[in-house]
Amino acid sequence: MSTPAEEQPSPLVTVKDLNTENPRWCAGCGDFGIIMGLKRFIVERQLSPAKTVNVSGIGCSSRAPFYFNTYGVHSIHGRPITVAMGIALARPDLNLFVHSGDGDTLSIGGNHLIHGINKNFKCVFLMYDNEIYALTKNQTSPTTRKDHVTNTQPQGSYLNPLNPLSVAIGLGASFVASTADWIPDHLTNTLKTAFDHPGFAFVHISQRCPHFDPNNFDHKSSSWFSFLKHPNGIEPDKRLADKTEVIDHDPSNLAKAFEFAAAERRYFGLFYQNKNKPRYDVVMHDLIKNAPPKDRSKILDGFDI
Amino acid sequence: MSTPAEEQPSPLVTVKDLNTENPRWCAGCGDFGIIMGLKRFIVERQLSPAKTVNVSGIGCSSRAPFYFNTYGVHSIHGRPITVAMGIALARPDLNLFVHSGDGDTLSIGGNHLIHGINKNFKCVFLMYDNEIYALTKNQTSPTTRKDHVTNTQPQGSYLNPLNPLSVAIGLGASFVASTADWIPDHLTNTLKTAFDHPGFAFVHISQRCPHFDPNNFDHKSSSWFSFLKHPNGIEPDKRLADKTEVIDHDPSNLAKAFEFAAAERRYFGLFYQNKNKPRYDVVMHDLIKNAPPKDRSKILDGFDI
Amino acid sequence: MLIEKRPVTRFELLMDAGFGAQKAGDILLGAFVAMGKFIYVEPMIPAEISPPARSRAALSGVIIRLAEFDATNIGNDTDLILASHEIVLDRRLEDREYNSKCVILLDMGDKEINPDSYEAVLKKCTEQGLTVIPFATDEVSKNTIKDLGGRGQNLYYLGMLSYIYNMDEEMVQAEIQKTFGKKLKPEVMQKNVTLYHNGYQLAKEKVFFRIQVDSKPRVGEKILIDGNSSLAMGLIDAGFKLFSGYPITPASSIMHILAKELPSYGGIVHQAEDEIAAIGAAIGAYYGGVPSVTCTSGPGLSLKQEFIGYSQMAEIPLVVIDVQRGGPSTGMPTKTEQSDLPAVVFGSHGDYTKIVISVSNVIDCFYAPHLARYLAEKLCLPVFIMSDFQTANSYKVIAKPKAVIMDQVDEIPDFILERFHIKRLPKDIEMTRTVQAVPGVEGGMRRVSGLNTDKLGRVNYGSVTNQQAHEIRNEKVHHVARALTLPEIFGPEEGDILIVSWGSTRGASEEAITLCAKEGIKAAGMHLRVVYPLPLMLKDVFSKYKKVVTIEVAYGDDLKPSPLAFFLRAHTLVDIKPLIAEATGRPIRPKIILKRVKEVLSQ
Amino acid sequence: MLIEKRPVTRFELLMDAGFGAQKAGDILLGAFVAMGKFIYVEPMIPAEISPPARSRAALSGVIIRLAEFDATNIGNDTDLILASHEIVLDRRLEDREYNSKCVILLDMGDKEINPDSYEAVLKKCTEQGLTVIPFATDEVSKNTIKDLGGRGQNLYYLGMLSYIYNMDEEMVQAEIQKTFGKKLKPEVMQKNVTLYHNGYQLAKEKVFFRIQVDSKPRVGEKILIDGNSSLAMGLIDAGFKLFSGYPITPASSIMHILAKELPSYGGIVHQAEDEIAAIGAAIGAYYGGVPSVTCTSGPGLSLKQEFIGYSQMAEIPLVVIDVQRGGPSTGMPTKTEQSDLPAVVFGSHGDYTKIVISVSNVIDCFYAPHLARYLAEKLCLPVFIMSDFQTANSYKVIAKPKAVIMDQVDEIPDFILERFHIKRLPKDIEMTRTVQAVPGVEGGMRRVSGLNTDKLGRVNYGSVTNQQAHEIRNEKVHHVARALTLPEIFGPEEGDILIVSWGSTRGASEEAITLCAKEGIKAAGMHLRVVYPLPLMLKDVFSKYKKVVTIEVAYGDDLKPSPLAFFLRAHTLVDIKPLIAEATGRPIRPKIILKRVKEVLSQ
Ligand SMILES: Cc1ncc(C[n+]2csc(CCOP(=O)(O)OP(=O)(O)O)c2C)c(N)n1
Ligand SMILES: Cc1ncc(C[n+]2csc(CCOP(=O)(O)OP(=O)(O)O)c2C)c(N)n1
Ligand code: SF4
Ligand code: SF4
Ligand SMILES: [Mg+2]
Ligand SMILES: [Mg+2]
Repeated sequence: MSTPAEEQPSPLVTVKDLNTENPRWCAGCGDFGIIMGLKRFIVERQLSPAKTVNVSGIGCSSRAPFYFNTYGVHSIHGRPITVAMGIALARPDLNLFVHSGDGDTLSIGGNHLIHGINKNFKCVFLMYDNEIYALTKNQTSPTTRKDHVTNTQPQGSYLNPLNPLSVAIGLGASFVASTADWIPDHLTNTLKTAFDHPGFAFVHISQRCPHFDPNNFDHKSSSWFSFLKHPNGIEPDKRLADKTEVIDHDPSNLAKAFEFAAAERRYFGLFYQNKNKPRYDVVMHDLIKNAPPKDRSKILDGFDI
Repeated sequence: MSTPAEEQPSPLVTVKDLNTENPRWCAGCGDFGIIMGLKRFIVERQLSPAKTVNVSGIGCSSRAPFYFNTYGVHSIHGRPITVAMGIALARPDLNLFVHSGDGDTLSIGGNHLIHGINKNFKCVFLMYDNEIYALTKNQTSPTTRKDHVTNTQPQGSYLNPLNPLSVAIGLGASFVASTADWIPDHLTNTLKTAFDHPGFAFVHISQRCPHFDPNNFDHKSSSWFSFLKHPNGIEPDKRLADKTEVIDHDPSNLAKAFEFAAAERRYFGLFYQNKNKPRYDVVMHDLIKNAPPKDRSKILDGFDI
Repeated sequence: MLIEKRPVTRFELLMDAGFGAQKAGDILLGAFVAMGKFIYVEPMIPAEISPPARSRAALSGVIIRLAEFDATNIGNDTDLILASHEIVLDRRLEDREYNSKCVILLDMGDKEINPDSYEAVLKKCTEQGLTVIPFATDEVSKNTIKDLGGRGQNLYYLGMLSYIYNMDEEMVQAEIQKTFGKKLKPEVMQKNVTLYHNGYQLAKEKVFFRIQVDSKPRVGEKILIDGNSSLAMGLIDAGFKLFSGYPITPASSIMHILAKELPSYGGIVHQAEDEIAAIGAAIGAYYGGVPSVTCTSGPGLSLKQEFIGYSQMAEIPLVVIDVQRGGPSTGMPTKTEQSDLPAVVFGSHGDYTKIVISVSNVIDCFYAPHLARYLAEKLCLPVFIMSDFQTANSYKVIAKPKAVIMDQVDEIPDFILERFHIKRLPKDIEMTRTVQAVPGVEGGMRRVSGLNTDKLGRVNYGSVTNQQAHEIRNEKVHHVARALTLPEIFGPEEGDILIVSWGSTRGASEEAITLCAKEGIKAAGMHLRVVYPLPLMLKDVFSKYKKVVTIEVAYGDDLKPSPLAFFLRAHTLVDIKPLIAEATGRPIRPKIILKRVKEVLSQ
Repeated sequence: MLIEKRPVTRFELLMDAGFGAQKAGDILLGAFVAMGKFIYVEPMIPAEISPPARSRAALSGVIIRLAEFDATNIGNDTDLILASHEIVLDRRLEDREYNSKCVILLDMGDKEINPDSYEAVLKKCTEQGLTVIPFATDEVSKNTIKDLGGRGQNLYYLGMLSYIYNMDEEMVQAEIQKTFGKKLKPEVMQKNVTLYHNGYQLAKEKVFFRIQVDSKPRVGEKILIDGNSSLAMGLIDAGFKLFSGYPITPASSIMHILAKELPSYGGIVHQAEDEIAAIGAAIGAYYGGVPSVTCTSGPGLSLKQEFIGYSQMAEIPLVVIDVQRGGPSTGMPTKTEQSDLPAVVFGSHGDYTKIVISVSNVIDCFYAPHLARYLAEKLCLPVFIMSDFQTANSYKVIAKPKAVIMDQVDEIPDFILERFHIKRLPKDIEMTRTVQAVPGVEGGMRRVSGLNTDKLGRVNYGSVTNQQAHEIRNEKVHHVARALTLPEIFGPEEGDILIVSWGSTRGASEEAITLCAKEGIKAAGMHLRVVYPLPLMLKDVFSKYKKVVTIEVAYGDDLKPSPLAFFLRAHTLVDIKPLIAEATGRPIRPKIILKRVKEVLSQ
């Protein structure tokens, strides 16, 4: 097992450097926009690809790590947060992005979301929310809108969907933002703010799945959503800034954040941020710093009789 | 596999009828108070023991079903909600109580809590919160208070605990109440209100574990908590009503409920209730009612060529 | 003009995903069936929804085996391939399932922009001695396809194939009508029909041979069905009232069918939040007395293991379906394999009991649920039904199986028991706990647990009680072992070699035995339907053959026997090695079995 | 006065949970060790925290085996039992581990209120021919105990035992001081010492015999350690830097120890939200290049299966510890068993690769982590360390093992490889993917997956690639099979019977072989430390014995071989049956092995 060599100054990173193969997504899939947004951010910030790890679960969206020429772990369904947790503890020097679909995050992976949020370890968590199980061919996910017909709920999805934003806030998330695959500037800005957040940055991304649900997300109109705006928040998307409602919201206001999150209307922007929530990864490394070092050659001395 | 006989009129049920063996709990354990509270309710309401099922996971608290002379499923760690879900779908005629510790509910069982709450199937969910893993001998649970020393976090528990009440509200629970093992009237009244709720009734119960954490929950004083009160809520405990702060709170007010839940101070009472949230169990049975009945003898006719 | 008549012919249509290859196949087979033919169809499905066109990953298609007799498997080698471009062709050639005389119709439409790539693939074909007939869609049709937003090429290919297979144009057009019927606007429909016709004409010009397919009247009431549909309908017929699952390929379609059908039969399909929740709900429902089933594939099987052990400890009946796919881990979700057997038999921790049934064809699929429910309720333990990608997705025409309409398990008809080579179980079977009532029964109140308990259901950690409970549980499985009769045997009762199979390899084995017989080889086949426990007479039967081998779509090598071989070795102490043990994602072919038999016998 | 001197003696102190039986045992053994004795101690732990006093479930106690030689197991039958009341005694008698000459000291304190119950148990004792010495705590001491809030009875019993075992009062008092030292207020301490003294006096009056225990000086640097502590410290010594677990009995104490120790050695203990999260984090950390381990018992093992298969598919090294307990399902959490072997070898779906090491004593526990890490990193697959309740919780005095301070796996010393009977692996081992760098390495960027991939790590569903990847993965395991040398053998190299063991039964087997030799029986033992894969020479070795059998704390019967027997049968085709295969929750005893050997040889 080789350990990392000393960091070498790498040449300037371009989007092209970050590309690998042609993604195996349908034409028009929102996933393209999301990975492009992240690539743009990596290039903008000149993150070292060798020090970047993309972790994912299983799903159309979870193929994302294959399409970044960085390190990557395409793990198992619903469990990317657990793997990311281990990486965060083992290698605090790395840039950590977690990619997960709505099924991956909120159905099978719900428990790890709870504890990733609570442990608040440093990573950017991208929830690709196409409101459907796509890779397994069109089943109801926890975020599928009521009455939408799917293969498992052919009479129209039976329940009101879970709201990922109010769930995250209820769980005590330190960073909750929302954006969409088709507003590239806002997406990249959101990732930027998320990356700078000291802790678990929950980024919800509305994602189009033209293959199974072409009518979801009217990306040509912006009447159905508003941007949340604040000096400590995320700028409304430039292209849409004048056409779209913009609302002032202070992301330190938890109660207000919960209200926006729980509302019927969609908001894009920064709902909530608390930079002071303790970080488990930091706590664990502090424990090491504060523990009296012991001599490995005397390891069994404590059992002497 | 024998199927249930026609319901027969049973004689009056007493607490004694409900007893089985001597519980294998430590003297002074709060679990005694909780099962007594539930037995009192069963007797008060004269629920048929043969039509009552207690379901649990694993933990000291999860032994509860053994101590009720009703039907019971002592299942596996973290999964009682899944079993209860099946019972609710299969047998809507039964009275369903789910017993689960803080580790069982919020650590390993977190995902099922999310979906139990979202599916909103009818049951009373009792979360026995002793803020510790007791049965496995004193490890930090998601609700263990920060800095409390345990076997797994011997330097004092590292993080702020998860708050079960704001988590439940964030998840969109239709019923969220809180009580404690040592206020029997309030406990029984809470269970009564919960039982009458049409959906998943999340009842959080502060529970003493004198064996591992004798100093938690100062049950002799009531200065550290308040009762929430409302005509549609739960009466403050009679014994403590005058000694304890009582606050008016309308359980239909979600924003306020979230504020009380997220506060530092503890509140006992009904935080939130919404009787109109759709119930998955009802939806599923309606599907059957509304489906055109088909002839079993022609089952393969759809494949004719 | 060459008109060939072959007793068995197999052909393939290969296209990019999302362009309707399987749809074209369905129309074609509808027509063949109308002509009284036997067919066996295997779809090829990519593991992604629409991988980029012209990539190897995009291969999507259909293999159709056409036969004069009731074909039990997808057969040997392909005689004809129609490929929409060189990359899907190249990808498929990798599997080496073509006949030396195989004819390839290759659409050259993309050649202009990819001359080198075409060149390379054509060279490969020549090297392999394959006949390539290059063709190009005519310009008019190309424009029509453009008009249709890129759709319709499949109808064109369909036209070509129906010329080659000498089919009646009218009849195929009727099938097209039947398939698209109300879904398409009349003008779109017309365009599709024109494309079909143009394809037919093109083939007429380009292809130098036709294959003679006689038409004869169909006999009896027939259905066309795939394994998963058959299993789904079998579950309803067997009286299951709750299906609890979580989507996963290739198990999902069972849930899709039942989601539509089950409410009409008074049942519920529960899509749980994950596989653990799915099995938990099935257990809860069965504890409530309602016949319940959970269904999954590899990764989900692993997640269910804790609850599987629980159900047998708590003595709650349970049926678990595992539709196997390529493993390990995420593996190859849309490929076939038979490697889950060890995990099904041994996957939950500790010494736990279970029964394992396998299905080898669509009829097994229909009746396995009845047996599974019978055993689960009689023994109060988990019963597995093991299928695999191949059985689940392949479809064929069969005489319509008889509905049983089972309500109580004791109603299970003898013909089902016989099909699975098992006798009825003794009436009373001892349980670890005396009382076994269902909620609602007055006086039957009981608590179940995964902890060891005494006969009265009280938690107990005594050495004697624990050992006794183990004995009682294991004795349940032994009841089944003793009830198992001689498994199905093809061929002679003694001979040079016995080929043991289970699951989807049955058809290939049976056909291979016929091939062997034709060549005078004394080979027999034994097909196991109940794979755990194993019947008690196996060692005796094996002793009648000089060699005993297995065929498995699972990995095995000299140091590690493949799963079935491993189990049979421990059970019989006979030196059983796999004849074929390969995890290629592809079904085993009769002719390869024949070849390996010859090799092994000449050693 | 009868003074007995016995080479081996075993005694038990039985009390209600929560009253300090194990603490008393610890003090006693401290004193024995100071006297230069060898001891082997097994605590008895209820599965609940404090079940009601005077219930069978409340039994909590300690078994101490005292020997002049280095005892390798808890031995045969108990010679003396001191029980605080009749119910714990009765519960324990159920296990039938007493000697026919066993003396029982029974506290009659509760008799007055439970005369019938006492009567019944005493009658049982008489029927079994056991000598009962009834006694009652003197009134003064009773009052002292009342003053101490019910505590202190254990010190009283300690006094009795130290009289019987002829120990120096002063010395024992020094041990009491050492144990409670600063924790108790001086006056409380004084009361405890008085209780001790009073117990000593009572025994002097009541007990008609003493057992002569000579004192001799201790030789060398010694430690007293249990299996879980040893494993924990071994993990640190082997260089593990991340421990990721979820509490479960009997694995938890490894996490407890490391939570205290690991930060001082630069490592982290991560308590995850569940077992799946625990293994996921270990995999993530090892992908990051940090040696990581996850640890669990039965139910947790089942939950980890999906990720276990993933780690070998993604070729991420991983070490998994399974401390077995009574199964299946929740089973008997505080009892010993060896039934997880099948689930460890076969539990994840599909054909997956793994290596399985077992530990038989505290020294194995200390060095197994080094071997596990070596194999995991060389082969990039999961390596299991299997322990069990008995090995985990029993403790003994041993010469202090040498610290290795392993940083890189190639530093693994030969003596560890030899201990586990394995040779060093070849330097280069083929992986399914060419690049295997750790994040941070420029130019080594790679994506890992549970999907099948080609050598460059690209997702691939081709038949050839998939089969090749299977071959490469399996070849890793075959490297180990070929590296395994002849396992440890006790006794003659050929003979009438060979007893094969693994894990915690080693000590009993070794001792049984000595017993057999004394009686002139040609019996030998073979102990397996690496249990998967199996070494290649086994069949040859087995052929040198007329019979080959196994001993296993696991269920087996005529129709179902116990796990090890099952694996050995498939591997060697030798008709191996278990000599002992019982899931009683109790360790196997040397003398029972001897008895069974005689029976089997006389058949
Ligand atoms: C344990 C397990 N269960 C089920 C599956 C099948 N599966 C693969 S992806 C997926 C859900 C995909 O939905 P989502 O996470 O929303 O991702 P999307 O495809 O929509 O991007 C499922 C159920 C699996 N791979 N593993
Ligand atoms: C899958 C699994 N993991 C771990 C355990 C061990 N275990 C038993 S109870 C328990 C936690 C108990 O804590 P809690 O749920 O709070 O219940 P309490 O004992 O405090 O009432 C754990 C971790 C188990 N039985 N099964
Ligand atoms: S199915 Fe939907 S989510 Fe998946 S690749 Fe296609 S468009 Fe994207
Ligand atoms: S350990 Fe705590 S929770 Fe468990 S029985 Fe004792 S007091 Fe109750
Ligand atoms: Mg999705
Ligand atoms: Mg608890």
